[in-house]
Amino acid sequence: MNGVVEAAGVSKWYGEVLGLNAFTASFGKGITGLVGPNGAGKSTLFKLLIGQLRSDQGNITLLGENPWNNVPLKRRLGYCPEQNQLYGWLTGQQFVEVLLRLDGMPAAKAREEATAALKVVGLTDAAHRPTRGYSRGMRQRAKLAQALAHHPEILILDEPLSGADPAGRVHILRTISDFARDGGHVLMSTHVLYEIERITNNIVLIHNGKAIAAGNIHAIRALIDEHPHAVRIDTAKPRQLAQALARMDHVVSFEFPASDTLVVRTRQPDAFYRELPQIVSDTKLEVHGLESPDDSLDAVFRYLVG
Amino acid sequence: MLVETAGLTKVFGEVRAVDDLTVKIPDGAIGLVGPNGAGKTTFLRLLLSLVRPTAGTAKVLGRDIEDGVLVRERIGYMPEHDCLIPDMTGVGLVSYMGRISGLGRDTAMSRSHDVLQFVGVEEERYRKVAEYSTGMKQKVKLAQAMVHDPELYIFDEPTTGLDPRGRTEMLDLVRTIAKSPGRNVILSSHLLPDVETICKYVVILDGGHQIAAGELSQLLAGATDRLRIDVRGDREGFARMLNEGGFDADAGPTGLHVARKPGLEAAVFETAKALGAEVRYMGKEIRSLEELFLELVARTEKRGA
Amino acid sequence: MSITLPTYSRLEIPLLGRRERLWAIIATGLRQGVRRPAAIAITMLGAAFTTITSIILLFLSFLLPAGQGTGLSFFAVPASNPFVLFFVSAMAAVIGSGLIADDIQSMAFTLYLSRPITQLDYLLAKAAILAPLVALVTILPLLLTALVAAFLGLLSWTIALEAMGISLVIGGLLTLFYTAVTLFLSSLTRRKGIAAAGVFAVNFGLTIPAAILAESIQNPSILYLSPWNDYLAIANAAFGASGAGIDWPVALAILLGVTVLAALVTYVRMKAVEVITG
Amino acid sequence: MDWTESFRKAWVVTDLTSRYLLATRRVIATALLAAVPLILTLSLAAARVAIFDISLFQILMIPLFLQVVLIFVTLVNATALIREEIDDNTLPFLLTRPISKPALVTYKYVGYLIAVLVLLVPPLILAYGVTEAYRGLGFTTDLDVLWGFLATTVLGSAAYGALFLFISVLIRRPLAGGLLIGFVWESVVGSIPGDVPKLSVIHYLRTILSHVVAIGPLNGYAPDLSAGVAAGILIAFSIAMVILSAFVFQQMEFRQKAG
Repeated sequence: MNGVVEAAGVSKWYGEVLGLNAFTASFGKGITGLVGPNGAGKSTLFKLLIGQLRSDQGNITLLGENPWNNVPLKRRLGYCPEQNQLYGWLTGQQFVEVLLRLDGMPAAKAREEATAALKVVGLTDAAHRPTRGYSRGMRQRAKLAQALAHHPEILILDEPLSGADPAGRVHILRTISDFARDGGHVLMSTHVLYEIERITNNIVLIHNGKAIAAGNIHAIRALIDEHPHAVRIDTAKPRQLAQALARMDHVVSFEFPASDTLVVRTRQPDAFYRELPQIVSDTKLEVHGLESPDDSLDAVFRYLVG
Repeated sequence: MLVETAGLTKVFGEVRAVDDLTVKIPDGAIGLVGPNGAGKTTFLRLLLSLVRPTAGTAKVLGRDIEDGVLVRERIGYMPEHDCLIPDMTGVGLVSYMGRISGLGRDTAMSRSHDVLQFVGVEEERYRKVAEYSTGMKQKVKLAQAMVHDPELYIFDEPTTGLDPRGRTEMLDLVRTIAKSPGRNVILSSHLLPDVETICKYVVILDGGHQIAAGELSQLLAGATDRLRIDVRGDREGFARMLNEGGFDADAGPTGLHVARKPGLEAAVFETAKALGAEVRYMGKEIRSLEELFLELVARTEKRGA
Repeated sequence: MSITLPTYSRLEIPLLGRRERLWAIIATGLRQGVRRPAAIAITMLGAAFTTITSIILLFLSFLLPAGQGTGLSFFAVPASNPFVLFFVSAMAAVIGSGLIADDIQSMAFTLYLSRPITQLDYLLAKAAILAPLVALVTILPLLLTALVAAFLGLLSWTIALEAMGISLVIGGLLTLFYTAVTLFLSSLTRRKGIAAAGVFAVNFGLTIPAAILAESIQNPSILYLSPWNDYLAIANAAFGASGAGIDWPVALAILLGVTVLAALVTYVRMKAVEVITG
Repeated sequence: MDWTESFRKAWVVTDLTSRYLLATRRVIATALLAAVPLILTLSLAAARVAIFDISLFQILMIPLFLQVVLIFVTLVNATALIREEIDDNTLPFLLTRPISKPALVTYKYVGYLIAVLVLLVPPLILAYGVTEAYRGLGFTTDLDVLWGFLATTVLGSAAYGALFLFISVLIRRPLAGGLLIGFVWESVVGSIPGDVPKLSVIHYLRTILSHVVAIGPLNGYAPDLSAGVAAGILIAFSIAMVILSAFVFQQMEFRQKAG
């Protein structure tokens, strides 16, 4: 039981509509990004993990426990739903405070912890305004505040970045990384792929209710062998460089899109990057630009799901 | 001139959502960006004359916003939030909206099928909107904005909530519209890479004021004299060796930043070979709209706070 | 599924005027409103039930020897058919309560606002959706009864036509009242259920207690509180039948006053709905 | 789970619910409706109605208060407990807290009871006071009438509230269902001869009133049933409905909206 989340053959149907289909995965240490197209089953997985849905088949555990109607487990998790409706009549401070007192916390301590949580997410100045008037970005922060105020072991965040402006996203991402740095686990779904790459390389790719890939982005990228790794090199002498690089057996093909550009495709990117400095300095070929356009989550997503 | 405003102001209670805004926005694809609560949505509502300005005037496509009906005849608005009538079919809803914009019953029906085909809603158009996926709903929202072929499209966060594939499809559609002659687009979005790929001209709002505006290319002509390097391995050692080699290098959160000097590139690979480190990226310090945005917003926050 | 991007086609025809745009809302609203099974049932049942009971009343009053007046005043009886009150409330609750509330709940209101129409157009169109349906119960039965009476020779054509004229006026008044009140309640909340409950409260909450009260304290002036009793007073007066204890000018003033007030408040509230935040 | 903690949670949910029902804009409508008895008695007094006395008070209050005001106020408030939170998507915030679903339903029901009684009882007492004062009688002359109405209000709120709570947990459109049961079933069943009335709440309320009030329109309404037994039945019914609601809520799954 190493993973924070253990799922074995989990299926969930809403009538004929697919929720999850024999979903099997073990993940959750540190920050895990859950990515997949709309309707792939992300929200269904979250609802199973927080015990608001019951799996039709297979079993799923969070922190080693069965989440369905499991009251003590709720103390160890913080959930941030995707939709944006809050208790409009409560102010930000009251909203977090009331939910904290539902953890059994005395009023004074709850007020203190709520104020602290709101400070962490940067909502202090709007704390005393009713949430009815909050913008989408402020609602995201209020939801995050109520999720982490009781210092849970794991944060389950459904699209925490959607609707937040760039400054807001930076702030939310920093809050999440700090939480993980202090030993907490974070499971977050998102569509803003280039944002999540900033704080984690650990992803689970879900599609049609199945986990089709789980682990480090770059490791997964390397495994996609029918799309060998592309590396774009800006150099004055692309052809000579190609000859030099051809020595490596894992190099599959070369392309010369422009007179000063070489695109190399390799099956083993790590080996390629390890040997490249050696070759460039020995051949004294002038290389003034190096980029790997498809070593990203976006590319992984496109190749596996696109 | 697409939009001209003079001292445009809108106050809700004590919140000055739009504060004495005087802008001149040219035709074409315009990006409208700004932090939450910067006044973007209020500004768009003023242009659509859905709300009366507290002070100041504005002209959209040469028409004064006082006469709301005339202005709205030539605008297609795609709201940010969910706004479709759940128990109507896709084609029914789009043709209905076309008729309310002044199309005849048959013209609206034929246009409805045209635009739904254009946005890629195939046979789902005959199902009720309540059963649509988020992506499909966004496409129908776009279709209802296109049905009466307006001159100005106002898109409020068109790609929010879409998965990467949906986002690419939506951006392709918006780009095609922006490119078609005589059609203007105001794209308001938090996802700045989207704005970068589509818009030529950008207006940045904050606190109801315009803090920057101009051609995207000029705004982003950042420092080309610095190089960014992604090193996997001993980063500090790498920076130290470069500095010893007479280069000015510092290790920042987003990788090494080194001032450009002749022979730098060769030195980089020499150092990598010496330390057995890997060079994963080497290229000019790309200034994205996001970096510019965060800089500007931080500067106004310092001034404002 | 790749996107095949046909060239973006242009539309070179002039837009139609606001009258056609309004008509689009009315026509589509009627089709959408009546498409729901509950709405069809209520409308059909209401129109049929009230018409049949009126015609039965017609026969009863003519077959009995000394029936209530054989002339115009006979029509006061079908006009005060209690089923009209029940079915008008049911239709207003089932069809009318969602007219604006649903648009606020689904935020489709923003789409209407972003089209080249004014908020007044929107409200007039919504009223024009509910009014004809309510008229099926408040006006149609009376007209049909008059026609049947004339064809069967129970009444002279002149009286029948006069009765139809009066029916149009008083039926129209009742229709306007319920349309305005229902739209007002529908614009108050995004929860259609509560608007429907409000319609029931206005009708049954006022009519039944006012009747009990007036009868138990023998003071008819309480009846002014109940819109249904106001309508009855006007109908009886219009058809020359014996009044129900309250004089019709005051009743008319109350009904018209509430109708205009409801319409005005709805319009002002709708204008104020500037900020619909997502 | 020690007692202080569970008491603290009970207090928070009850307080949150009653404050929502009493402190937000929705209270304008319900308070106005609950004040109908007071408005009525005041206008009768102002109009100097000659025969306005405690017996007229009862003649009016039984159909108007017990069969219209009580049902509306309990229905609108009871459906807000669970169904509105489901429709507003705010339930996940409560469900991810360490509090069991049955406890949540029970504490919300208690909050509802407090709110409804705060809305209904004061205007009722004042209306009674106005009636007595208008007649120049002391407040305590017809205390039995007051006790009768207070008892039926409390038991009625409990029973109707529990019933409407159960309906709102069971079906998606509880207001429609509640209106049907509250108005059509309760009034129709009440007037059918034989044992049928025993299936309606109003029957037991009338029984209690007929026993508690010395002289009133309902005297001798249901001789075979004592007030105590009727009250017992209503209390048992309320508890049963709350337990049923808690059980159904416990099994309910909350899928997210489509898309």
